Amino acid sequence: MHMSQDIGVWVAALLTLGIFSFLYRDNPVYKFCEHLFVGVSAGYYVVLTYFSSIKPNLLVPLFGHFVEGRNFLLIIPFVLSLFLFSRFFPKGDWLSRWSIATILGVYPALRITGFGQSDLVQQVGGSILPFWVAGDPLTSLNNTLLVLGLLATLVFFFFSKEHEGAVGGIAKVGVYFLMVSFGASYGYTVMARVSLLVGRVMFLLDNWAGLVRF
Amino acid sequence: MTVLAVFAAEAGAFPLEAKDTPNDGGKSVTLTWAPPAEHPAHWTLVRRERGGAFAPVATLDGALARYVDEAAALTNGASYEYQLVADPADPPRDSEVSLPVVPSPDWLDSTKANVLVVTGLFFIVLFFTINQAHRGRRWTFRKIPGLVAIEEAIGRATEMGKGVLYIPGVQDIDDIQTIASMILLAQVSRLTAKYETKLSVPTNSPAVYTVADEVVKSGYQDVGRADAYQGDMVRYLTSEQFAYVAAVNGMMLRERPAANLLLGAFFAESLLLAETGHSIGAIQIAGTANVHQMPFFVVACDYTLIGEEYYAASALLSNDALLLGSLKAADTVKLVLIIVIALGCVLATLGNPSLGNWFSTQ
Amino acid sequence: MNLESLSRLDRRWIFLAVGLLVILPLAFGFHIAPVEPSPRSRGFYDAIEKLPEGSTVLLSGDYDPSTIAENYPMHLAAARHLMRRNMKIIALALYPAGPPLTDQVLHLVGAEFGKKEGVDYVNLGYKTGNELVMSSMGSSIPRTFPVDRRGIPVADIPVMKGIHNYEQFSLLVNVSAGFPGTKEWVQQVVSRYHLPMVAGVTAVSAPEYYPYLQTGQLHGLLGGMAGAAEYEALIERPALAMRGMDAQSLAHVFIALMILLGNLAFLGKKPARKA
Amino acid sequence: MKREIPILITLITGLFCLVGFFVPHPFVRLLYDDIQQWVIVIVGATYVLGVANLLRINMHQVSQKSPDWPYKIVLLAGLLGMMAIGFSEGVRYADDGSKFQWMYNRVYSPMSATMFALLAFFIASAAFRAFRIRSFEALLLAIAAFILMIGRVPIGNAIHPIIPAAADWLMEVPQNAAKRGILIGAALGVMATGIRLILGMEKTYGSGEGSS
Repeated sequence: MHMSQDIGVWVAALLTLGIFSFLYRDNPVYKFCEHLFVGVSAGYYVVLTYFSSIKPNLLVPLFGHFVEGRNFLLIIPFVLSLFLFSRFFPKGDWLSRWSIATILGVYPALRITGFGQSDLVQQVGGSILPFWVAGDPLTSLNNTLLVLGLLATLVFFFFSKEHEGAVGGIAKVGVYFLMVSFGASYGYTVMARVSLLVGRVMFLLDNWAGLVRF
Repeated sequence: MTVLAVFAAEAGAFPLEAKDTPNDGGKSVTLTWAPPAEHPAHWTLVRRERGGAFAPVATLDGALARYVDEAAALTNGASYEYQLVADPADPPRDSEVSLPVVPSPDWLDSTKANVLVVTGLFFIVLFFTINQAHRGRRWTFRKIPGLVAIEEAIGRATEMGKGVLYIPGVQDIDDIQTIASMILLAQVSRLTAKYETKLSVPTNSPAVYTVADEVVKSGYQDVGRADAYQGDMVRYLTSEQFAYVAAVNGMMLRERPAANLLLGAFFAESLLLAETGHSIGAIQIAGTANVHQMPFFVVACDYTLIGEEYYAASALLSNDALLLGSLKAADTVKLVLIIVIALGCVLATLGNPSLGNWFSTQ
Repeated sequence: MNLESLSRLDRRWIFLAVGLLVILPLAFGFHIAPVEPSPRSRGFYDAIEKLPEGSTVLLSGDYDPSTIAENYPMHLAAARHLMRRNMKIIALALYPAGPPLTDQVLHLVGAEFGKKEGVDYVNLGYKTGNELVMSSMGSSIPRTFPVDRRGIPVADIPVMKGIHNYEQFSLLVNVSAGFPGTKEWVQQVVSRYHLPMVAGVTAVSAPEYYPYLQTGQLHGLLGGMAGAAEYEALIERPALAMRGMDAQSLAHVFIALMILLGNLAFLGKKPARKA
Repeated sequence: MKREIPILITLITGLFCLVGFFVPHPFVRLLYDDIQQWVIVIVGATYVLGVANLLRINMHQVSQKSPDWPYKIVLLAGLLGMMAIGFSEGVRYADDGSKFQWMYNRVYSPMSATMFALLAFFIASAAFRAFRIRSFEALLLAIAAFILMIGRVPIGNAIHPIIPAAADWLMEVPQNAAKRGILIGAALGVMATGIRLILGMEKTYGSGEGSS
């Protein structure tokens, strides 16, 4: 057993244990770690954003290669980016709405076409399946269940009709399918959280305590 | 000898098909060919503008059968001819010269036609129903059990002389789930004002705090109980995720509310909040559109507004023409889709998959 | 101990049990059962296996250290599989804290297979904009990413020669922790530009991608650390994920038992209230 | 004017991006591509704005000696320290041996990875204390969860190969059907909200104070 000699590993291990101390209860060590984390990650974002977006996609083409291609048009995002900071001045914050307005136009448009194609049209296409596939009773059964489950779920999320009689019965089946899917999500979530713990324990046992090599 | 070489080239020549690349922005030609069985190591692709001389465009792997020429030098509307020249040149296996091709841009990407039709139809229905709703049209919608349960829970809190805790999720005010939560909060505050029940609303963002406080204040005014409104009903705790959870759990254990309403966008904190609420025996009603968190609410809460039910509940309470019109439009399209899928499946079973194919974009 | 008192158990005892169940198998390394690949992991493996050697692949590592335990092993295994088959890798990350992990994976595996940065692979790094970056790459990758993570202009990077947009890729391999990630790549790229895609995702998000599998929008899916372990088994290169599977198995059994016990304790306390 | 110009900007950028999906012609595409490039940069600027805001709020809290103010100093030190290291290293900040990467590997990364590892403990405790099977629906949920929890890890296969097979079937048929229903409903919701936003019909609920 060789405890690590590397100060960096010790820093990482102590911060890991500091966060785990929350399990006992909320305490000053945890609070210290949490605030340090928020601060460091915010500082990280600024540096990263400058070097990976603002410098190469705005400053260099705009001020270094102004006349190439359509680079001169980058004056528009340059001005809009400056406008964003107008909200630090009491009377100027209406300017920042112009910048926000460009964002508010682009993202909904991307989502309309993205969701429309892959989550609506494509999903409807994928659900149009034959109930009977010759020589393959299992696929036939699965196709039928998949389509019926989907239709029942859609009926559950149909709000224009009271859930009574036949509609109510179908909606109830829809709920059953939903519950199975939530159970699956539950199982997968358990798996995810346990994995993250396994990862941290591996770090502590291997890199820090030197007990095991993974 | 010369005669023989020419003859061999003629015999080995294979057709090269050049076409304007479909559904594109122009300046692009798609070339396809069937490479001869014994192809050379490389092809040199040459191109000439009609009447001009051939010049090399690219060196291609000998096994290729398709190439898209997108060179900046191409001009829309000009006419081009292509040829593949074998490299090494011996034995000669050059392709025929392609028929002339004219690259041009397209106005519509035909592979997206199904998306255009479905999206367009949905928006037409949407504008129609919103317009109807603006003119005062109101449709009947089904009861949402979780919504009925909220009133019962507040009633029970009143009987027990305990409070109601309202947690509006952990997203900022620009999130649509938080906005829906504010609509539900308006209704809840009117009820707690009417029943004279204590209401607590811990928030995790200053902006949500501002809006929530305004919503609660006007809720109390709406039912003529402005006097019962207190400034500390809505509080801003902290923006840090787990610190917020710890603080809210602390409130639950101290104040022991009879009803917990968890309505908004929740992430990993869902199970922590629902667990503590369950342990103090509160009636819990949850609503969120975050599918991952649904299971934790379903098992620990008395009622859960599932996904769209949550939005529908807020639309119904808001009496807002935009929201009601949108709800009706989504319902109408769902009904159409149910019919289309059922019909498509029947057709597919009978051996006609055309409806499914039309919807397919892969 | 009767059931009544069981229901009032301090939860920190449960915390302790979970901790021990994870630490002990890792510390003493006993072995419960071998890893059996599922059809979805096999789909992931096959999609890479059937590409011609030397194809160009887009590798997007959209995760950060918070899900490192699930995503890093699959990222590593995918890089090994791709480099073993001599693929050219164009890598990027749309999570701000992702690029250093991509660097780590590519440098580690690149050294194993003697691949050179810039010639055999490149890390384009991060770009703000989430799914907008994906959409913008469809028009022009060099315009969206004028330089790589080290600030080298892409025009000077050999592996980027001839890369204009998604046309030049044979496959998109996505390692994803959530937003932006697999769902957005499917929406903005797979459906629109018809680029074949496989994804390795956190277990939390895995169930919501099943509809994309059935439609062929995804060709394979690794779900969480278990998915990563299955993939490690397929490429016959056991690593972190396979070694975590015993602890994972025990914790799952424990949590299942907790659900059962909790309900027994509850039954003992009072009659069930109707939902 | 103050009101109309932002609505007009949203309308124009939104329509270009919407139409650009269906129309490849350069008449639309040139500006469509430009707008996307611009917004990538503007989004970057909003990140910087967010951090500037964080800085302002925390400095204010420190100067006011509000509760927990010593922790806010920790936060500020982390933020400013990280920025100082990154900008002083310049473009080499991303190199493997840089101080900036040391901070990432030894400070940022371990804490980020541990935050959510806490949930493994909480999920076990919630399983015991707040997973109530009190209806048929909850029973279905529990059964599916059990099959998945056991069937997705090697121990399931060791007990009997039918368990992982059942888990696969469950994922591919019933769970898939329900998830697709949710997916289609959510798509309609996103599309309706999206078009209302682009056309300026959406009430911006408290948007003034929303992002400040």
